[in-house]
This record gives sequence, structure tokens and C-alpha cells, in this order.
Amino acid sequence: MRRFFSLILIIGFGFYLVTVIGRIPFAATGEAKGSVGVQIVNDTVNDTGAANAVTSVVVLYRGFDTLGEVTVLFLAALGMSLLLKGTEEVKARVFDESFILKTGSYLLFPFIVLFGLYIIVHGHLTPGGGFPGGVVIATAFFIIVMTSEMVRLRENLVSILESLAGLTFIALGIAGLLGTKNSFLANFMGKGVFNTILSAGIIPFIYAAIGIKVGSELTGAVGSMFLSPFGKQEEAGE
Amino acid sequence: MVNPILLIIIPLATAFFIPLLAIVWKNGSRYLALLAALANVLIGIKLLPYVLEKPIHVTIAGFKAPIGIDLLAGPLGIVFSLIISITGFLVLIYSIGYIRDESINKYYTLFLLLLTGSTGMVLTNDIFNLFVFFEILCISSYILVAYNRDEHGLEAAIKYLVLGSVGSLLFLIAIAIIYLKLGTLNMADISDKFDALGGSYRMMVVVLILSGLGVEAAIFPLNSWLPDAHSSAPSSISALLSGFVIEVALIVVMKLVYSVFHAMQVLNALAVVGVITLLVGEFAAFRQENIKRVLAYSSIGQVGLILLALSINSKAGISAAVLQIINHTASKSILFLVSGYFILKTGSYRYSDYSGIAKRMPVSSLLFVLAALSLIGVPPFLGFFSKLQIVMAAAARGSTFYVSLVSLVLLGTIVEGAYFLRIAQVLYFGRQQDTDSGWLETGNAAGIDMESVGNAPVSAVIPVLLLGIVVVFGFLFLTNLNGVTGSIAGEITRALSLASLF
Amino acid sequence: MSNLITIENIVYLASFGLILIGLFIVFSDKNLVKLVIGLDIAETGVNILLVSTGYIQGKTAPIFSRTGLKASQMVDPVPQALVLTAIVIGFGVTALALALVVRLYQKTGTLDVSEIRGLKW
Amino acid sequence: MAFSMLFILPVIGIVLSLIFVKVDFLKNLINLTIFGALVYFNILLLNSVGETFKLPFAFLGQSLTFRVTYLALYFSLMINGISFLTAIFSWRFMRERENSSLYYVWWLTKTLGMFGVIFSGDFLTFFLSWELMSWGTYFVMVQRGGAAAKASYKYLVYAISSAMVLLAGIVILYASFGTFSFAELSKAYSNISTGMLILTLVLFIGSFSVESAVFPLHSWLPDAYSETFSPMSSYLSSISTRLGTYGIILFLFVIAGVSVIDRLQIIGAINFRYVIGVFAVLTIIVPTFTAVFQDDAKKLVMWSGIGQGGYVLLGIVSGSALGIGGGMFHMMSMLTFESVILLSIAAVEYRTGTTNMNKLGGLIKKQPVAFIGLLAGIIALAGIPPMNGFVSKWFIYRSLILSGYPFLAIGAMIGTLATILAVYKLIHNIFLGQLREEYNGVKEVPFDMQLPIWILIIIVWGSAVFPGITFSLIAKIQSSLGLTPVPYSLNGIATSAGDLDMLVVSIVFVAGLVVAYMVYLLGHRRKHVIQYDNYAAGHFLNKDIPYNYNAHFYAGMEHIFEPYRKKIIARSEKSLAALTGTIGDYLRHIYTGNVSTYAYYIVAAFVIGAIVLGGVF
Repeated sequence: MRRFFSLILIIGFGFYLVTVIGRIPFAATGEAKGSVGVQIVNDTVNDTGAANAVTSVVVLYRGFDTLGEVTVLFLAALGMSLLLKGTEEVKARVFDESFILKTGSYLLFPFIVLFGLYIIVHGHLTPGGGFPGGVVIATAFFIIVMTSEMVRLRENLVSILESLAGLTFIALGIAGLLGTKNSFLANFMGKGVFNTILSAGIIPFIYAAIGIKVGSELTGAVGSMFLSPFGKQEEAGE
Repeated sequence: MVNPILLIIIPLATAFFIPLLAIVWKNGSRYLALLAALANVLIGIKLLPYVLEKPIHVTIAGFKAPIGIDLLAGPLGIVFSLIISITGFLVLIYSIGYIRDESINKYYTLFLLLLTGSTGMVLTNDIFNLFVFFEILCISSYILVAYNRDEHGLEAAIKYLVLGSVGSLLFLIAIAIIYLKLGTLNMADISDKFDALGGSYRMMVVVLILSGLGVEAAIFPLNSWLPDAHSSAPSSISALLSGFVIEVALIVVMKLVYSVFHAMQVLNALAVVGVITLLVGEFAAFRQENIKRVLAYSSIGQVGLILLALSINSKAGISAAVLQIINHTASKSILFLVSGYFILKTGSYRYSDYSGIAKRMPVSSLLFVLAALSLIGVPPFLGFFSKLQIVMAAAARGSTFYVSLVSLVLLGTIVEGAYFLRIAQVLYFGRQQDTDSGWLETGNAAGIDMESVGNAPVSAVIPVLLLGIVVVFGFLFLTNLNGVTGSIAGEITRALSLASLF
Repeated sequence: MSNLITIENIVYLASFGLILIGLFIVFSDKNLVKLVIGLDIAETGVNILLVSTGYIQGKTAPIFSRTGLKASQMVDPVPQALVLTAIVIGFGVTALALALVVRLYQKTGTLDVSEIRGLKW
Repeated sequence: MAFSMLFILPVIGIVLSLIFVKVDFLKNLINLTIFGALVYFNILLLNSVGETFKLPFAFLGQSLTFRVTYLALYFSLMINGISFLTAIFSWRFMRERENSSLYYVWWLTKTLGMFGVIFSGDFLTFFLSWELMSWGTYFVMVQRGGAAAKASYKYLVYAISSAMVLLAGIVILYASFGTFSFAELSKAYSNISTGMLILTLVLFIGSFSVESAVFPLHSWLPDAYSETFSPMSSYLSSISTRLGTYGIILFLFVIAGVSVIDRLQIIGAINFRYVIGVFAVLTIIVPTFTAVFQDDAKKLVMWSGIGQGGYVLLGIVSGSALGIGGGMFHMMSMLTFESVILLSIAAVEYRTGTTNMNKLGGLIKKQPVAFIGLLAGIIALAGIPPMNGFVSKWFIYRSLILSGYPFLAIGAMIGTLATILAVYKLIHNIFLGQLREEYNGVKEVPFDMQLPIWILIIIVWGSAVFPGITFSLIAKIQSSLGLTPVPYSLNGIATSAGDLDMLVVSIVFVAGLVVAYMVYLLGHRRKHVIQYDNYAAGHFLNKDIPYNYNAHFYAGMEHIFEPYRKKIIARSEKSLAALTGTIGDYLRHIYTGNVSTYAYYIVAAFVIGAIVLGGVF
């Protein structure tokens, strides 16, 4: 019965999606309508000095969104650690993994981190940036947590990193506010030589902060998942 | 002049800073959060006279709209950020005594992010940025609802989360359509181009946004999460959620409808929905026994009233609605904050167990009653004037349609009065049961020892008293308030055009 | 017939299909974890819709990595940035939802949405 | 000056009473002074009829206006007079009462509201004051707690409903004519459409009927008024209800005008006023018959007081000079006799601690002043000469018969029968019969409590002998409303219009009493016995088996009426509350608790919205 009604509603909703959105052709956007994106692509090199237009949009044009997005991640990590922290002392999960896996993960760890860092610092030049880089770094920790029994993530360290990275982001923004442009997140540094690492003003710095933040947040989230007890919790005193 | 962006940045930065502070000073977050909220209050007060004359446009990253994101600090933005920060500040004072477990740092971080999200929502002038702040607001409230980690809180939070996500899904689809068709995300820009859009696209966008943001704005039938979430959250959080979160969502959605989409066609339907929301809320509250559920349903009723007022399509209506929002924020915060201590002291959620609690907690009970009277709309409290203005604004339209809606509002008021005064009487005169020998005063069934119930701590009484001043003496400043609400109404009804912005 | 198989139609089909499938799961499935998965699927659909709004036929990624690339040859970068934000937000919500589900299961011992009704009316 | 003092003094009183909330003596003194000063300023105000006043600030772009009219002055004189007397009585009565610390605060709040209502010059002021008055009434009643709280709750629900209906009426008027002012509205009414007329009549008269306790909206009154402190019971039942009648007078004569209302011909001679008259007659009959079966003295008076309100309404809607004059006069009569009866009962309660008639009896020698007060009061209540109730009822009956409403007159007379039964029960069960053992030590109340009773007795009698004093003001009211003034003389009615000379009636009555007393003295049949030197139905009486038929006084009658009495209204009230609850329960079930269903609602709302609005765009 429930399925039947759901189906009817889905058909109704689908009807509107298909008949209204489904008729919009892609090519119609763009130049003809003077879309924001077209203007950005045209001006981005002059405005920001970043080769990757997407990055300049993410970090500068819509940097405020990105700040919010980082905040959402921060919130999610915070929420997870709040919710999953056991009410009673819970032992870290013990995985009885093989020696090869453990050693392999330790061996892989620095390379994965390095790869992540590479992605972060080249965010304004190539596809990538703080978000994917941060995720890659978090993966390194994830593997360690998955495979070795003794590693317990230092929640404090993670949250300090997280906070510092977030504050750096805001501080860079405020520096723009205090600078000549008098605008939050404005690019107050020189643009540097186009298509090199130290170009595009504050973009690489912000992306580094984002990378650290995303990495530490995801690590923290993974950590809190592992620290939480699974299964139905016994009520205290029973 | 202060940059209005600080209203968003200060609480956000403080929230990021709290984990660092926690290492050196465990309970420092309490006072830091208070400071941040206070700073916002001061900035808001400083900015208010400027924006009443001319709205301030804030560019971000030095890019002018529509290329970059911009904030519009008009009367609406600043007044609502003031409402948010003042309520937040007072609730933070309340929290000093109320929140006492070991995760207080997380509580204050989340609290500040809730303030950030809602302030961002009212200030932003970019529709995707609105979505981001909307999500910050939503996610922080999901977590705060579950803050106590009890069964009810968790259940309410997951429901709230699922429904909120469905809502944001619809919102995102609307954004996709807007960008596909118009190639812009700036609200002023959208406003300029929107009328050229085909009818079916306009309809789709408006309805998607109404049903997406409407989830947070608690419009019937999208408000099913509300009674659960508002009644299961810690009382300080309920005060925020009922106090300004739903109102912020509502005013933003109506701002979009009026000044961005110019969708006057939906207003009549929204007025009807508003009255339905009102009646559902008030009638459903009638039989509730859990005090926080009563208050939550009453919030639904109030939202319905505000929605009706906003849908009148006249400046008077919107102005009255904003006044009603101010009244509801103050009154409902008082009600939730006070009931928080009722619950804490007696250990029961059933208001019939608070038999004669007024003798033990006189100030709190008195303010509870005053706030309830204001919500019902009893002169000379603020609520009377806002309700009267709403009724008159509807009547001024002169059509039978509005007059019949108003009569339904008045019907709802009767029910509202009936259940609020029943609670008030229990507080003062004890529970009365209909027995064969007439109504007798009986003790509480739960066996709560009223003698042991003490008064609420000073940290709880001060904010409630301050809010009480707004409710009780607000009418003295009615002219000023009406000036402010009038300029908000002017801002909403004036179609924003990009040309006039810069 | 061939004009039906355009890039638009493929994208729309994928996106609408995912949205509808996701919502159908949300409406009709009883398991809370599946419900969260349903939301995720629907969200993916929306993200596809969102990112595809920037697509312009025959144009390349908006990265000026080689000299000689012109802005007129590039697709719209804004939706890509938007979808990045949307994905991250979606991730955050999903992670949080799962944390809530874990905790709720500990408390109630069930994941059946028709049984998790401690709050109603 | 005098006018603003009417509003300033209560505010001062409220503030001072709040400051000296713990100091009983000061509080009493302050309030007595204030009520006294109010009487003084009220009398001063008689010179400034026709003046208008405006509050210095506007509200919603509307200024709040007041105007002094004869009608308002008549009411304010009644209010202030009875307030002062009740305040004197309260001084000692309210000493050390539980839950009474805010007694004067709420009373003054209510007074302030009442002044606002009667002096207001527009509907906005009227409504604000009306609300203030209703809430003042509620708080003054609810403060005693216990059973009073439950009874006041019922009042409150009625009052909110009535206020909301009133507001709807005001809003509709505002929507149609764009003004709140009485003067402008009354102009607009001269060519109003019939539908609008009917709608507003129903809304306004319906709303005011609650406050003035017109059948079937009267059921809140007896409990609410009788459960509160006794002086306040007396005050409320004598004046508070009449403010509802003020509203009816205001709407019928000031706003709409009789000629406009008489355009509504229903069938033949039956017009809208006749319909109200029918309700008035029902208000006389039903509550008065209910009064007969009450065991609580205060409740009995309250029930019969509702019936007296019916006479007032009946007189007013009769539309003739005599009838309106009689109705107005009856307000004053009611004010005094209700008050004297209830103050006498309060005096008994002060000494015995109860108002349950089944537990009283034989107090005549212990509390003679209270007895005389009650006697004077019930004579007036029953409409027997030479008290003022007779005068007003005579006017009302006469006008009904002259205007051709014989059925209404007959209905009213049926009510009188029940009134006599009720008041006989009242005086018998309290003062006659046997004295109960526990009341042997009862004394008369102190002089300061006797004083208001004596003053009221004099007024009840004096205003009957010289009704012209009251009628001189009533005639001015009538001419100011554009009605024919009642033809009065100092001691009755002007000779051309009829043949009532109260001086003659009084003299005859007194002469009759003197003759009866002479006969009694000449008979020499008097013999004092102790109360147990007696027998009944073959039993000799003693302390353990007292002679007492207080309980089930009219048992036979009760047996007949019981199945019909109080069932209908109580049931409909209960079922209305139950209906609200049931609607609420059904609506609540929308929220099933199942999150999938909730998600369904959201998308369904989108689809329905798209279907509905798709056609609009």
C-alpha cells in the first residue's frame, strides 16, 4: 500500500521534473544569456591569477560558500564526535589484522599523505585542491586506523588542527577586509607568475587551510566512528 | 561604519576558536560565546540607523554582484540579525546554569554556528549562499536537538534530518533550474530576469523553494518534524528553534516570493495554508499534556498566523507580521526557557504535575503567564498589538476572502487562550479534576515533592526577565517598532533591481 | 529516434532517475539505513543535475593549463564549484545521519522506521 | 481634569496597592480613598457632558477618543457608587483572606477597563478597554483559587470567545466603512445593506450577550461570580454584567439606531427587537427557575440575578419611552438590590463562614441588620412595592402591554413567580427556621460593615419613593440618544401617561403594615418559646433531631424539573469542549511519527502546490 502511494507520488514528481526541467537544453545557457560563469571564465586570469577557473570560483568568487561548506564539515565532525562518544569508557576496537597489512599500511602512509599534499598545493593549477587533497590525507589515517590495533587518534590534536585551519581561513579573509579592497576574502597578495605554485595570491594558502581542515575533520569523523560502541547499548544498572 | 559581514564572521570565528580555548580553559567557551553574541548585538545596534536610511551592500572577495557573492544588509537583515543575536545572547546567559555536562564546548560551538547560519540566511543576497547558510543552520540544529543523546532527542533529530534533507534537495533542484535558465545566482539579478521566464519554470521554482525552505519554516504540512524536535531538544535550544529559526526561514522564503520571484499569484494560496497551519497548531495543542509539545504546537499556530500576515500582500500586513515575529520570539523564548526549569525541577514533562509551582517559582511562573497572555493577544502586551495589526491589515484589504480567514484566526485564538490559561491556572491554583463532587484541588499524580522545588538560578531568571520587559513594555515603543517593521515591509515589497544597487 | 539520445536526455535521465529512485526508497523503505542511502542517491541525482547545468557542448574544462586556451572554449566553472559545495554538504549530512542512526540503534535496538515512533501526535 | 482623574486615580491605586501589597491597612485606606475620590470626580463630571477627549498618542494611525455622555455618566455613577460601598464593606471582610493580596489591583484594573468601555468614543478604544475589563474580571475572580479557578476558567473561555466575535464585528465594520468612530459609524448605518446589518447585529449582540449573560450564553455566570470573595460577588453581579447591557444599548441606539434595526421585519410585527425580547424572556424564565433549586445562597442570587438582567434587556428592546426608561431604571434597581442582598449574605458568611443554606437557619435574631438588608433586597427583587424593583418592573410590564407584546409580558410574569419562590427559600433558609447549635455565638457584623447595607437599604427604598430623581437622568439619556424621554414626575410617572404615584403606593403600603402591626399587637397572641419547644409531624424536637426542612426545599418541584434543568446547556458546553479536543486529536494524527510519511508529505505538498499553482502562473 505504502509502495503504491509512493509510486503514484514519484510518478507525479517525475512528471514535473521531466516536463519542466527536462525541456531545458544545455547549450542555451552561456553566452546568449550573459551567464555569470561566462563572465568569470573571461575574467578569471586577470582577476585572480589562477589557472584553474573552478578553483578561483571555489576560493575567491564563491569563497564565502566554501567557508560555509567547511563549516558544514566542521559541524558534521563535531556532531559525530558529540553523538558517538560513548557514555561509558569504550575500548578502541581491536582488529586482529595480519602483519602484512599493518606493515603495508605504514609503508603506504607517507606516500598517501604526500599525494594529498600535492593535490592541495596544486589546487589552483590543476584539477584538485583542498577538498580532494584533504580527503586523500584522511584516507591515509583511515587505513592506519583500519589495520593497526594500537593506534588511537588523538582527538585533541585533530581538533586543534581543525580549529587552526578554520581560523587561518577566516584570518586570510579578514586580512582582505583590512586591506585596500576592504572586502572579506579579497585577494590582498600579489598574483605572482601565472601558472606557478606561488601564484594566484591567497588561493593556495586558503586551499592549504581547507586541505588541513578537511583532512583533520574527516580523520576526526572516522576516529569517532571507530571509538563508538556498536550494537544495542545496555542500559546502565541492568 | 562597521562592515556587516562581521555579523557572520564573529560567531563563526569564535566557534572555530572554542576548541582551542577549551584546551587551556575548560569552561571558557561559555563566556567567549557570550562575548561573541554581545559583539553581534552591538554591531547590529550600531548598523541599524544606517540601514534604515539606505541598505548596505557588502561585496565579498572584491567581486561585485552578480559575479561574486554579496550581502545585503537592509532593514530586514539587520533587524533579524539583531533578533537573532539578542535572543542568542539571552539564551547563552540562560545556558550558563542550564547546560552543565562535559560537552559544553561542543554545545557552545554548535550554538554559535546556529547563530551564524541564521544570520547568514537573513543577510545574504545570493541564492546558493542562502542554501549554504541554510544547511549550516539545519545541521547545527539537528545536532543540538540530539544534544542530550536521549532516545527522544535522537529520534527527533533523525526525523528532522531526513525531512530537512528532502527539503534541501528540492531547494537545490530549484537552484539548478535558476542557474540553467538564468545563469545567475544573485537574488537581485534573478529578480530582474525572473519575469521573463516561462510560466511553468516560474511555477516550478517558486513551488520548489516554498516546499524546500518551507520545511524549515514549518509551513503545514511540511512541519511534521517540528513538534518532535522542539519538544525533545534541550529547552534552551527549543527557545532558539521556536524563537527565531522558523521565523528566519519564513521571512526569507517570503522575501524570495515577494522581491525575487514577484510571485504574487501564490499569496492567496499561502494565506489559506497559513490559516490551516494556524488551526492545526492550535487545535493539536489543545489536548497535549507534555508542556513542550504544547509550546511546539503553539509555535506551529503562530507560524501560521505570521504566514497569513505575510501573505496579505500589503505593507501593513508584512509590518504586522514582523511585529508578531518579535513578539513570538520574546514570548516563546520565555515560555520554553521557563518550562525548561519546570522540567528540571520537577522531573516531569506533564504540565499537570506542576500543580501550584507558582508558589515555589514565583518569578518564572509570572513570566510564563505574561508571555502566554502576550501570545494569546491580550492588551496591553505586545502580542495584542501585533495580532490586531494583522487582523486590521487583512480587513483593510476589504475582501470577503480575508475577512473569513481572519475569523478563522480569531477562532484559533479562542482555542489558544483556552489551553494556555489552563496551564497558567495549574501553575497557580493546582490541578483541578472533574469529580462527581465538583472540582477539587488534587496533588500531582507523579508524587513530586513541591516543597523541594526551589527557584530557578539567577542566570535563568535574568534573560527571562529581560525578554519579559520586551513583552510587557513593548507597547510603549510601538511607534518606533512600527517604524522599523514598516521599513522592513518596504524592503520586502520593493522589487529589488540590480540597477539601483550600485 | 536518434535525436532522443542527446547528452541532455542522458544526463536528465540519470539525474531524474536517481532522484526518483532515492525518494522512492525514502518513502517506502522501512530500514533507517536504507532511508539514509535513499537520501544519498537522490542527492547524487541532484548533484548530477546541478553540475550538468554548466555543460556546454564541445567545450573543455575551465583550466588555463596550457597557453593558447581561450575562455570561449571552456565550460561554465560555477556549477562545478556549486556542486563541490553541495557534495560536501551532502557528505556532512550523511555522516551525521549515520552517526544518529548508530546512536539510535543503541538506544532502541531497531532500525525500522515504523517502530521508531516514540514521538508522535 | 475630572475626566482624566477617573483614569489616573485607578492607576495610582494599582501602583500603590502593588507597593503596599503586604500592608493591609494602608492598602485598604488607599483604595477606600480612591473609590471615594472617584465618586467625587464622577459627580463633578456631570457638568462636562458632551466633551470629548483624545489620548495624546495615536495607535495604528487611529487616535483613541473618549466622550462624556449622559449614558456613560449614568453607568459611571453606578460603578463608582457601588465600588465605594463595596470598598467600605471589603475593609474588614478582606482582612487576612488567603490569596487576596492583589484584590484591589485586579479590581482597579477592572474599574479602569469599565471606565474605558463606557466613555470610549470609538471601537478601538472600546475594544481595548473591553479586553482590559474582561481580564480584570477574570483575575479578580480567579485569584481566590480552588473552585473559583475552575469557574473563572469557564468565564474566560466565554470571554475570549465573545471578545473575538466582537473583534470580528469591529474588523468587518472597519473593512466596510474604514472608521472606528461611533459618530461616523452611526452615520454609515443609516443606509447600510440588509446583509451587513444582520451580520453585524448578530456579531455585536451575540458578543455582548455573553457579558450580559443572556440565555443561552449565561451558564458561566453563577459559578464564576459566586465562587469569588463575597464582596466581589456582590460587586460583580450588581454591575459587571450590566456592562454587557451597555454594549447592547450602545450598538442598538448609538451605532445602529432603532429605526434602522426595525427595517428587519421577520414575519409581520415580529422584528429583530422582538427576537431579542424572546431571548430576554427566556433569560428571565430559565435561570430563575434554576435559582429555585440552588442550595448555595450566593448561587441562588446569581441565578435569579441573570433573570433580572433579562428584565433589563426586555425593557430596552421594547423600544418605547416607558420600556427603555424602565429597563434603565431596573439597572439601577438591580445594582442596589443585588448588592444589598449579597452584602447581607456576605455579612452572614463573615460570621458563620458558609453560604450553604442547608447549613444555615434562624439567624434573624443574631444578625438583624443582615436580615433587614436581605428583606429589603428580596422585596425589590421580587418586584413588590414599596421597593425600587417594583417601579422598574411596573414600567417594563406596562410598556410591553402598551406596545403590544402581551406574550413577552406573560413570560416575564412567569419569571416573577419563580423569583418569589426563590427569594422565599433564601430568606427562610438563612434567617428563619431553627438556629443551629454552632451558630449560638454568632453576633451582628461591626458597624463599618453594616454601613453599606444601611445605605443601600435607604437607596432601594428611597429611589422607589422618589423615582423621579433617577428618571431625570434617564430622560436626559433618552433625549441624547434621540429617543422619546420617559414622562416622569418626582414620585412616579407624569399623570398624562399613566397612574403610578410611588408616594401614594408607599403610604398605602406603610399604612397597611401599620394596620397589620396594630392587629398583631391587639391580638396579644405572642409568646416566646425556646426553639426546641416545638414539634413537627408528631415528633418532638431536640438538639439531635432538629426541625429543619432546609435541604430539598422544593423537592416536589425539583422532581418535575430535574430532567430538563441544566442538562441542555451543560451538555452542549461539554460537547463543545469535547469537539475541540476531538478535532485536535484528529489533526494531531496527521503527525504519525513515521518519518517516511513525513517525507511523503513534503513531496506531496510540492506536487499539490504545482497542480494548484500551475494553473495560476
